[in-house]
Amino acid sequence: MAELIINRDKLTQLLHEIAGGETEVFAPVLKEEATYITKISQDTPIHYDFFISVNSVKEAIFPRYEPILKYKIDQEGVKLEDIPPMKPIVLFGGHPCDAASLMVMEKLFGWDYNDHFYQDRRNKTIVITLACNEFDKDCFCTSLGYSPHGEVGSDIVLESISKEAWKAKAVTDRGKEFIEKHNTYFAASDKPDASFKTIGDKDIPVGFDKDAVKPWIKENFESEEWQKLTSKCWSCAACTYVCPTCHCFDITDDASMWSGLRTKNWDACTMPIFTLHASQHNPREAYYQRYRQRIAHKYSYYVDLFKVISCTGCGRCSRVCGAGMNILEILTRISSLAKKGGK
Amino acid sequence: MKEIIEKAKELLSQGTVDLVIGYEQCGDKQCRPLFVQKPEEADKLVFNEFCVHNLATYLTRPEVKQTKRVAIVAKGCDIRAIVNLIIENQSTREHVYIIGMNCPGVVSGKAPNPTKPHTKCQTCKVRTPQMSDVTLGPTPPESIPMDKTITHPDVEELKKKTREEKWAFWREQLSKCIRCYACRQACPMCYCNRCIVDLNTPQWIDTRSNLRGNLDWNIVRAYHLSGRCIDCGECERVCPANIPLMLLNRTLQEEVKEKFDFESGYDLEACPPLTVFEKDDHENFIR
Amino acid sequence: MEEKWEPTIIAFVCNWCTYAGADLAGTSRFKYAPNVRIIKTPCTGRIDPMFILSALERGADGVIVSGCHPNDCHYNEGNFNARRKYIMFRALLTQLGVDLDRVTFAWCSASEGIKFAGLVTEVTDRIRKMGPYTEFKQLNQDAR
Amino acid sequence: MAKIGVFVCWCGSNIAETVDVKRAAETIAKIPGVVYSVDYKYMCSDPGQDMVKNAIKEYNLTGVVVASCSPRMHEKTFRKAASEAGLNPYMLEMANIREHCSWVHDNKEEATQKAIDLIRMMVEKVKRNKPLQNIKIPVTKKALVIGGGVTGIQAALDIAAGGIPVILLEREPSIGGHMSMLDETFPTLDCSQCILTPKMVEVAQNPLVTIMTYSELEKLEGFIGNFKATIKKKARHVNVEECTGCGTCWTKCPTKVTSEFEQGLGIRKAIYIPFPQAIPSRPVIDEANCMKFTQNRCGICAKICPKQCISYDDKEEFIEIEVGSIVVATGYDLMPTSAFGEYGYGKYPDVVTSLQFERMVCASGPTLGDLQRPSDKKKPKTVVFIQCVGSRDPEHHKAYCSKICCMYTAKQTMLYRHKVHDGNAYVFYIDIRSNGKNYEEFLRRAQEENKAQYIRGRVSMVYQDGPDLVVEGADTLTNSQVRIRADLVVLATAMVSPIGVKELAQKLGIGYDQHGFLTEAHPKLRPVESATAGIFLAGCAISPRDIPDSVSEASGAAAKVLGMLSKDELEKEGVVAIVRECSCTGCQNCIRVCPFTAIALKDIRDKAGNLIRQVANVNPGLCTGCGTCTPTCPSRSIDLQGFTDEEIFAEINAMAELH
Amino acid sequence: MSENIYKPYLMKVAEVRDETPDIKTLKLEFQNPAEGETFSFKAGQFGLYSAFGAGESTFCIASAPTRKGYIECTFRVAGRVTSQLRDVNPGDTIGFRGPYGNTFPIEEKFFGKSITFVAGGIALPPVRCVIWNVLDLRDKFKDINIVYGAKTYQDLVYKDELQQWQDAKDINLIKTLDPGGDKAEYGCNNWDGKMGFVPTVLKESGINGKGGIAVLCGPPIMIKLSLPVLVELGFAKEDIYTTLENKMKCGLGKCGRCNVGSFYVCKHGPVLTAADLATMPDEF
Repeated sequence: MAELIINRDKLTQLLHEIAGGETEVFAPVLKEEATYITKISQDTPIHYDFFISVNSVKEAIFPRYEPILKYKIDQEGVKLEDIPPMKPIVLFGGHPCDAASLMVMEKLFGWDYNDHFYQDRRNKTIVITLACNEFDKDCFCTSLGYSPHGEVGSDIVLESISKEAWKAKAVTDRGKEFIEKHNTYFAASDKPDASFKTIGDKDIPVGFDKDAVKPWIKENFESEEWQKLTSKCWSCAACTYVCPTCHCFDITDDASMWSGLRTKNWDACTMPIFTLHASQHNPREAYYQRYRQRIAHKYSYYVDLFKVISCTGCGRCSRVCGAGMNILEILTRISSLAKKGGK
Repeated sequence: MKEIIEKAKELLSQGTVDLVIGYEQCGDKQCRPLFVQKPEEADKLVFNEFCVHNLATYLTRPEVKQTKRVAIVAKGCDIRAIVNLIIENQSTREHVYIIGMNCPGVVSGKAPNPTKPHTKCQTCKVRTPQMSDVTLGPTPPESIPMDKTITHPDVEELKKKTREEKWAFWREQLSKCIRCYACRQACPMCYCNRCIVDLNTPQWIDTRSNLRGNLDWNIVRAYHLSGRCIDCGECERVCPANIPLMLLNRTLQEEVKEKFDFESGYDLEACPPLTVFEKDDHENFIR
Repeated sequence: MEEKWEPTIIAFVCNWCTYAGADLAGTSRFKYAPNVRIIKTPCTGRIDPMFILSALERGADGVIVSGCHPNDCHYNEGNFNARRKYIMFRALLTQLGVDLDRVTFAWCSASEGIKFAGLVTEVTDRIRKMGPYTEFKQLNQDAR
Repeated sequence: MAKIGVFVCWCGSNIAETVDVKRAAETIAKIPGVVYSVDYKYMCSDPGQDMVKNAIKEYNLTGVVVASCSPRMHEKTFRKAASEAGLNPYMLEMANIREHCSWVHDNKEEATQKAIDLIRMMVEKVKRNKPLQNIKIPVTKKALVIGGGVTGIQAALDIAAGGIPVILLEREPSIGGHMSMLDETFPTLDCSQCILTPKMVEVAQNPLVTIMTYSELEKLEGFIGNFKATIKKKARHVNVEECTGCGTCWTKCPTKVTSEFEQGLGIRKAIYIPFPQAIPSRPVIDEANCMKFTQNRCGICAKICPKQCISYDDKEEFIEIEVGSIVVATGYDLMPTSAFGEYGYGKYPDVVTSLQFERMVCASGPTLGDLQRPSDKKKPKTVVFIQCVGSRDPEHHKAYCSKICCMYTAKQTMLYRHKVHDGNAYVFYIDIRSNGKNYEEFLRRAQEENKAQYIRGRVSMVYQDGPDLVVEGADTLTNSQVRIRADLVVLATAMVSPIGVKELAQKLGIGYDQHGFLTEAHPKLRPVESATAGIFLAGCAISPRDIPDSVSEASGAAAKVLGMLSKDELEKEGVVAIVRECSCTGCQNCIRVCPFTAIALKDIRDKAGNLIRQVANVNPGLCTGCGTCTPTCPSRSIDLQGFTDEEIFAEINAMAELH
Repeated sequence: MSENIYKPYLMKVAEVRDETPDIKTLKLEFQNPAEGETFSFKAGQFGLYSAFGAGESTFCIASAPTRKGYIECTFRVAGRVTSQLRDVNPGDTIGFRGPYGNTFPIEEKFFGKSITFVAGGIALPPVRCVIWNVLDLRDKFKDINIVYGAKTYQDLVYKDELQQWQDAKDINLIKTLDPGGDKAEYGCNNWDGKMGFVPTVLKESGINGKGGIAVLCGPPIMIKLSLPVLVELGFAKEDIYTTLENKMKCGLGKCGRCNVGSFYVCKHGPVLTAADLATMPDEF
């Protein structure tokens, strides 16, 4: 297939047109000086001049809360009601680190039991990724073997050729179909802007040895280093909620006398109540235990289970942390300890 | 800067305290909390206009409470939080060694590029900290303009809106809330070990981040802080959704000031205003 | 259900004054609008601002909060403490743009059966004119 | 699900006429958890109550809702019935569909719908109700009366008359209080000593009354029925048991001191009894003035005491007593007259207070009843009495009326005229308040028979002119300036709360107003009770009163004490607050708002005894179940049983239309 | 449309039994008998029980897989869901999702061996499921020992069954109460068991663990103290089985709550051996 080009105006038109139909469209939107990837309608302005969205793309496929069961109660008993099927989604505006996260997360939601809420939606999603033109000190995708131009998880990757236009690359058949279906929006070629600067893999330094992290965690679970590394953490869930791969959730009922709705809501291992038993026993009572769980789950446990690190190096958690916790710094420290054989 | 390091070393080596909570630099325009337990770790301590965090929030942690005594680097405004914690029986004056910092004001805006001067600094009455055990840093210049009233332009602007406009504004703002509770965890006054939002008997507050839950949560948070908020602005700073939380807090502070003539965090003998009353409290809204 | 819409009004009242006042309205046969549903608490001090919020969220179109006049509290101070809470809560709701015309506070003593009856009728008429509180009802919709 | 029974009452036609009770019962029967729902003509009748009892047994009901009249009418009735059938009485609630529904609405459809809603709300509440137990508190059958004036004496006598032992606590060396200082009393002009002394003797001789003079309350712990009081017995330096009150010591004592009892007009010794009829008639040594203590010399009293009762080494003692109930009768003081510069008090010796005047005319006073003015012992020919000195003066002094000044001033004009038949008595007043039995008549006698001249107006100043005092004031009735040359000026100064009462109130955990007067549990309906259960109030401790009011309140308080202590244990409703300790932060919000000081901090310690944290702790004996604490708690760690968050939430949710 | 893994079976409450003042046992039957016929589970598995309107709560299936047509669960009233479940009556509907988790390898590992059950307090239900499973196939096993203790007499669950096991000739039941647990105020008269904590009683039991299987369930402190005793008695760490009760929300290895180390207790557990436990972080 020939190289196809699409510019901002056309892309905006395309996304707006799709949003007017039965498909849900997620795209970057500017809200108070920050960019969020949210569901848009036909007339929502789409924001292109951003480095990275505050939230991750997971919100599109694994929403903050979603109904998983409806029921009616009367004296005869309980009647269960079905949840309507998921709508197709076009997910635009993530970077390669976002797209890669989908591949990480679907392993868990498909593990043994198929969580169709996630999986169906995932299968109905066209992922249109923006290759990176910028990075900052918190970015570390290269440390995990990903690339700012990576294709993992994307159906279509858009690479900037100028400030206004991208080269579209279909990564999957579904991506190809999508482009073909909407081919009127794509041009065969356009003038690339030679002065437009983008970044390459080498620009983002590899900060640590990803393979050294897991063994160190395994062997040094009780290390005092954990408390040092995580003493600042104040146990909110900002990091986990902006993380593209954090996937823990809670299930709650909300009911009136006659009917109820059971929903799946985001939850976070960093929050004190996450593991609190009804008996008041809390296996992860201390702040450092909870943050340790987050790191260990991503870099050790998940790897054991699914052979992939549950992190794509997007750096969002570091950017959002009010207490100044920096995951790259912590992993670098762990990796250097591992190299030195330190505890 | 040097004097903080020296003070921390002195306190730790003489055994006056077993923990110093201060700031370290973590970027050009960014600082973050630092826990120092050994004199030799104190060299990283700094103090400058990027030291925005209210470190008093760490005082209510079990591991900090368990220390023999803790030293804390505190701006005048942070000390207001310590005062409230003492009033509310969460700490004692004896347990906290306050390294008070003369403060010419801190920045606001999101890291890593905070630019604006913090609004709270424009109305600050405690640039020279009260009640500290030691006060460090150059005396703040008198020339900094200081507005004695505690009205804020953004609050005034919101007040001018019609009811429907306000509702639309907050609907939009609160729909962004993802319920990460960063506001709660960063707040020095939110020290409950079991927040009301984590209770389910009954479930007053929907834990889902839908509009109802978000509205409930933010109402309760602001309401529980009424008369207790010390205007540090941490909740707003740490909010990943950029919700202007201080708008609510400031409104309530102004109300407390106007109706009960009270400002929280200045007087160790004061009671939180919602735990006391005057028989002639304003009541023209009651029929 | 297709007939004319009628507002639902929930009243939180204290046991000693307003509840007794409502009893007196009954024994005196003062007629008032049938839209109110009374929830009894021992004292206005027990009436949590959360009750008001919950009631509105769960479908009430109007809320009445009522208890003993100042200095008349059976427990001396409950209404004074409550009044402070309401002052703050109202300030908060005002700023949020919640419709405070739907939340009515009134002191009503055990001897003021007539005041209670008038209050309920007046509030009901007012809320009926305002229509259902859709702003709050919409909060419950689970649109993504 | 719970098993709830619902009983809808017709109340004859009272309810059934406006509410379709059949439809209500049938609709309610469809609610999950309702296993039995009926309507009946008169639920409160015996057959109606039997229906409830039988259904509880037959259906094993876990909760009952009776939809009928106001709970004020029959909640007790039905709860008793439930209890008899083996159901915890707190598992029964009433839905008020008569007073709140059928009697106030006309439209049957609307009323029926409302009744159904009301019942449904109660059903939902009852589902969440928890069985509660009434709280039983054992009582110590002993009372403490604080204050040994006429009020305290009367209270002690009345309590003892009911067979309950009493401790009568007085901080002065003798009981008797202010009344013992008075000459004659209005409106009967009977001699104060003559009527008080027999009472003092009676109380001293009563085997059930223990009098502790020269003693103060140091500390109070515990709660209703179970107080533990620590009493500080100040060092008297006289062995009270051995002493016979022979008087040798105070006769021989060389140190003369201004007498407090004589209001500074007379003298006493450093070892003294305050007045001849003092009870106990045992002296005390005034350490501040005795040379043995100030200069370590003299020691005469110890040498001459025939029974060797004097011990200079006495130390104050602390005694713990357990009592079930307390009466506070701490009385009053006069406002310190230093406050009234414009009247020349302190500057001019012939400006005196009303209480000094009492001593000046009293037969047992320093002049043995011969009226002399202090400066030159001259018999005063003209006396000006000024009323409302410090009272009714919100700008400068006290806003309140001291209540008795009008009457005693009238009395004092009479006493004066009885001593000086041709004397002139002028009274400056603002208003005259004479609203007691025979008071107005008494006042007229003062004006008409005793020629007291009443001038309506305030005195602007008093100054000395030669030997005389000049009183300048305004007569607001004639709108003219008045100037009177007087030999003596008597100030009717305001009654105030005595020094130390605020501190005492804090020890007792009872309320006081801005003037230091103690606060009643309810100003109209519970006038002799404090807000703290088991502590009662009487007399001028509450606000200015005259003797008859004080004495009747003393008897009222005594009746309350007797009523309380007549039982072996007190029983109160189980509707009290309860703390969930695991989430309580000990922030003290609930403690601050509790009107009854029923909440205190409790230490949580680990096994080694180290303090881990503090939490709130409710004393169910003191808690009245108002629930003010619950909404004040940010983490909802304190809840009011019987009206829990969950129960009220269920009521709200019963109206919900969520999905 | 794909199947909703969060959708529960609707169960009719067939029977409610009070075990102790705050522990109940529910016997549940499938509302749709067809579902009941296809349903099967193995010893050790658990499920999520819905109190509609309140939420879901996790307990093991306490009945034996050898007894078809119903399941039983035993739970202690602690939170919102269990409070609502406490109040159910026969005939009411509740929800059940399951069976989840792994199982005791009865056929694979237990057959032909002596089995020793050790349980404390509320932890008997998961063991009970295995006990009945084993007893129903009694001839496949050698000796059967049951050591069960509770704080007080009142806290003993399944009192009737304890009596049955005691009366059975081919079972060695050792029951014990913590010191002071036999007072009359706990409804106890003439206690015929032992007095003392489970680890102590176990130590004195004289059970020979060589080649045998141990099933151990109880509060964390009891497990901690009993493990070395079992090893001392001769049990191999690989032959000591226990079940973990971590907080769970989904039971399906999704919600992340029960994750400890590389284990999702809902998937890799709840049945784990002492050898497994030794490799896990101490966070359960």
